[in-house]
Amino acid sequence: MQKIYPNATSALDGLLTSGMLIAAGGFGLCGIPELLLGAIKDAGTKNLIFASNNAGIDDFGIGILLQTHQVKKMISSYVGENAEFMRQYLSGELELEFNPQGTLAERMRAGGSGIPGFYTKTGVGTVIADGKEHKDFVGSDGNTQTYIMEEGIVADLAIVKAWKADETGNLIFRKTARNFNPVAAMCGKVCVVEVEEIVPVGTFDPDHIHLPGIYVHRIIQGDHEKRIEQRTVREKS
Amino acid sequence: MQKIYPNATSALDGLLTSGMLIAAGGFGLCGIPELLLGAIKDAGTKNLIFASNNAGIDDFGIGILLQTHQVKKMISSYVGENAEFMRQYLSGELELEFNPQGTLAERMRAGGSGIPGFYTKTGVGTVIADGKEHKDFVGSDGNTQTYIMEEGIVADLAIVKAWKADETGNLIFRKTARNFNPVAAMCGKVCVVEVEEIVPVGTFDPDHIHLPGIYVHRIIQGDHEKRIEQRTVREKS
Amino acid sequence: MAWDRNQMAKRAATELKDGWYVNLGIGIPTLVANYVGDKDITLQSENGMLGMGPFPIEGDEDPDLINAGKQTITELNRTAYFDSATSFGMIRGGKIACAVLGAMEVNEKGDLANWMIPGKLVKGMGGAMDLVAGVGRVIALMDHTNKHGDSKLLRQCTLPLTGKAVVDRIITNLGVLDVVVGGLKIVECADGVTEDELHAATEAKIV
Amino acid sequence: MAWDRNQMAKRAATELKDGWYVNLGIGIPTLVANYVGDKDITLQSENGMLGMGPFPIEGDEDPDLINAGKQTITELNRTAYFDSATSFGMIRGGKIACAVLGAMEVNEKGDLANWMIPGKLVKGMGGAMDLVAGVGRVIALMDHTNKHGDSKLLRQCTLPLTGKAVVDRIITNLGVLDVVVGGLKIVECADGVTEDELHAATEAKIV
Repeated sequence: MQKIYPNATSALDGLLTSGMLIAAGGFGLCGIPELLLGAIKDAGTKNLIFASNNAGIDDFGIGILLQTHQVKKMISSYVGENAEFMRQYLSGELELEFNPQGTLAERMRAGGSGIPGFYTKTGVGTVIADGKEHKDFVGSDGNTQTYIMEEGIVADLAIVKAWKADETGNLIFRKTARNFNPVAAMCGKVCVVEVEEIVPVGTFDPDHIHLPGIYVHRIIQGDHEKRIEQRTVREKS
Repeated sequence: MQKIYPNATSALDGLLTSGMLIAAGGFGLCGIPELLLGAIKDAGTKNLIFASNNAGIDDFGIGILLQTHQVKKMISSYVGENAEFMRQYLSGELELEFNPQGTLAERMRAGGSGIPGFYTKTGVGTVIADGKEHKDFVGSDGNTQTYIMEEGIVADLAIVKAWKADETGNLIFRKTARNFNPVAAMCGKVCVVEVEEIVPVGTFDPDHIHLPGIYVHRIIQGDHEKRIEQRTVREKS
Repeated sequence: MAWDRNQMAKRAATELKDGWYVNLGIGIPTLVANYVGDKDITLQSENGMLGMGPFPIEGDEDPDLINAGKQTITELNRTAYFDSATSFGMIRGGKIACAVLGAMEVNEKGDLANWMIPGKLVKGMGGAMDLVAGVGRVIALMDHTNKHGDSKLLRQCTLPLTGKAVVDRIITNLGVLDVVVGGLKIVECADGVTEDELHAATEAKIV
Repeated sequence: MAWDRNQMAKRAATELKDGWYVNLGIGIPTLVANYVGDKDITLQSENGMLGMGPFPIEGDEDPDLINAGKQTITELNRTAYFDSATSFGMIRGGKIACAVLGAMEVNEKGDLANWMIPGKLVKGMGGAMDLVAGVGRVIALMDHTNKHGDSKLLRQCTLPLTGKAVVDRIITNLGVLDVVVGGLKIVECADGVTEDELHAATEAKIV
C-alpha cells in the first residue's frame, strides 16, 4: 500500500470537491498543514467548509483561502487574528459557526471514533446552547447538572501536519504542534498528511507513535515555513 | 507535591472504603496493578465494585479479591478465565454488569473527561441495549442509524500499572500493557499508580509521555510478577 | 467433501485486500493470518496494537505483549501501540476495513450470535459487539452446521445477539454466502459440495 | 489607592496551592506566574501542554512551542505534551484545580462574560467556555470598573455569557470578593481601599 506522494498537489488529486467539509489541524499558525493549504489554493476549489480551530492570518494558513474566496463557512473557536475574515464575515460572504475549543476538539475525536453525539457542560446557559438538546445527569456526588449534546464531526477530508511519518503512515508530532492534528486526522474520511521527514518503517519505537498509520491515507514530505505569530522573548537572566 | 509512596499499603492509606467503585487498568493479566490489588486484599475492604475489563484468574489479578469475597460487583467485558468468579456469579453472591469492551473503555475516558454520556451503535439490537436511551442520528452519508446512550464512569479510586513514572507522575506504558490503564487513570477521583521504575523529573522526552502527571496522585515502585496467561510460541524457522 | 479449517482460513484470506487493516477473531479466524501471502495486511489486536506479528520463539515471550486472546505474540517493524479507548475508537469509527469472526449462529438478515449460550457459563462479549458494529466489512467464518448436523445459518437466531444486521459475508466449511436483501446468496460452493447440498444444510432463506 | 496590575497578579498568586495544576488566561492572569514563588505549581496551556515555562531567550524561539495566546514559550523538565482532545478532557473532567481568567463582566450569581461584545469584532471564545465550565475553581481577575467608572461586577451581565454560575472568587484592583448564596461577599479590600469604596464601586449585591 503506497501512501507516499511526491507533493501536495498530487496528494490531493481527486479528493477536492466544491462544498466539501475539510478538517484541518493546527492551533494558530502552529502545526498547520501549510503545504496542503497552498495546494488547495492552487486547485481553486470553491465553497469549502473548514472545521479548524483558527482561520490563520491574512497571508498564512487558511487566510490564503479567504483571500481567494474559496471558503464558504468556518467552524472554529477563535478567529481574531484575521482582518479579511472579519470583513467577509461582517459583509455576509462567510458563514461562521463558533464552537468552544474543547467542544470542537471532542467533536472531531467523536466523529472519528463512531460517536455521533456526546454531552458536555461547556456552553450551558450561553448562546452556544441555543437550539441544542439539554439533558440532566446525576453526578457521582449525587447532584444533578444540565448538559448539552454536541455532535461528532465527520469530514470529507482531513489535512494534517506532523513532524515525522514512517512509510506506513505512523505519525509523530512535535511539542505543541500536535494540538488538533490527531483528532482532525481521526475524523477525516480521507486523511492527507504533510511532514518534515518521512522515515523508513521500523525507525520509530512503537511506543512513541502518536497516531497510528491506520488514520493516514496519503503522506508528503516538504519544507515548512512554520511562521511564528507572536514572537515573545525574555532577557537573559 | 510529594506523590511517591514507599509501598502499596501506604499509597492506599485513607483511600479504601466499603462499597466504593474502583477502576482498574489491565487486559487479562497484562498490565494489571498487581501490587495494589494485593494491598487491597490485605486491607480487607469489602463490597467493592470493580470497573475492569477482566476479573483476573483464580489466584492472580482481581481473582484474589474474589477468593476473599471482597468484591460485590464487576463491570467487565469478559470474565471467562475465572472459575471462582463463575461460582459466585451463578450462586448470586456476585453482581455482574457486562459492557462491550469498547464501551467500557470509552465510558472510563468519558467519565474522566467531563462527558456524562455518549452515543454508540455498539450493542444496538442486543441485550446490552435493553433499558438504554435510543436515538437516531443522520450520518454523513445521509442514512439514519440508531445509537444507544452509554454513561461515563467516574470511579472513587483508579488503580493503574505503568512501566515508568517520573517524580511528577508523568507515565510511560510498555507495549500492550498500556490497554485500559490510561482511561482507568482518567476516570478516578484519586489515582494510584504502580510502576517498575520511578525516574527523576526530566528523564522523559515530553513528547513520549503517554499520560501526564495531572491524572496521577500517588506512585509506588515495586517488583512485578507479570504472569503470562497463555504462553504461545512458534518453532524457530 | 468440504473445506477443513485451514481451507476455510485460506478461502477467507482471499477476501483481504492489499493495504487493509484487519481484525481477526479467536479460533479459526486466527489461522487466516497464515494465508495472506504477499499482501500488505496490517492486523489489529483490539487490546491496543496495530501490526501484530506471529507467536514468539520460545524464550522471547513478553508478558507486556499479548493479543486479544491473551496469547503471547510479537511486534513488527510497523507496529504501533495505543490505549483501549483509541483502539475501539478506530473500530467504532470504521477505520478497520474488515473483521473475520467466528459465529455460533448467523441469520438471513445478517444478525450474528457468538458470545453467549443461556444457561451455560457466561464469559462475556469482549470486543465482539464493538467489532461487528463498527468494522467496515464483517465476515463470519464458521462451521455450517453444529455437531448434530443442524444448520447454524438460520431464519432467526436463537441465541442472544452480538449484533443486528452486521454480517456481510459468511464463509463455512461448505461454501461462501453473502447477506443480501431477502436472504443469503450463494457465492461459491466448497470443493466437492453441490448447491443442493448447500441448500439442504441451510435453514436460512437462500435467494 | 488600589492595586495595580502586578499587585492584582501577586494577590491572585496567593490563591494557588502547592501541587496544583493551573490554567492562566491571557492578559493580567499571565502575570500571576511571576508571583508563585517556591510553590509547586504546574501551568497548563490548553493547546496541549502541562508544565509551561517562561518566554524563550531571544534566538531560542521554537515555532512548534507556543502557548494558548500564540506566544512563543519554553518547556520545563516536567513538561508533557498531548493533543487538544486530551487537553480539554482534563479541563472538562475537573483535573485542573484552578483557572485565573480575565473578565469583562461578572454578576452576583457568578455568571461570567469575557468573550464577545455584540456589534464589535467577533473573535470567538477559544477555550474560555470549556475552562469556566470544567475547572475546579474559577477566579476572575479583572478591573473593578470600566473606563467610564461603571462597575463590572453587576446584578445582571449585559454581554453574552461565557458561563453561568461559574465564578468562585473575583479579584479586582479594589479587592477580593467571593460568590456566595445571595450575592457577593467581601473577602478583602485592596491597599488603601475602604469597604464603603468597594460598595460604591459595585453594582452587584454585596451580602
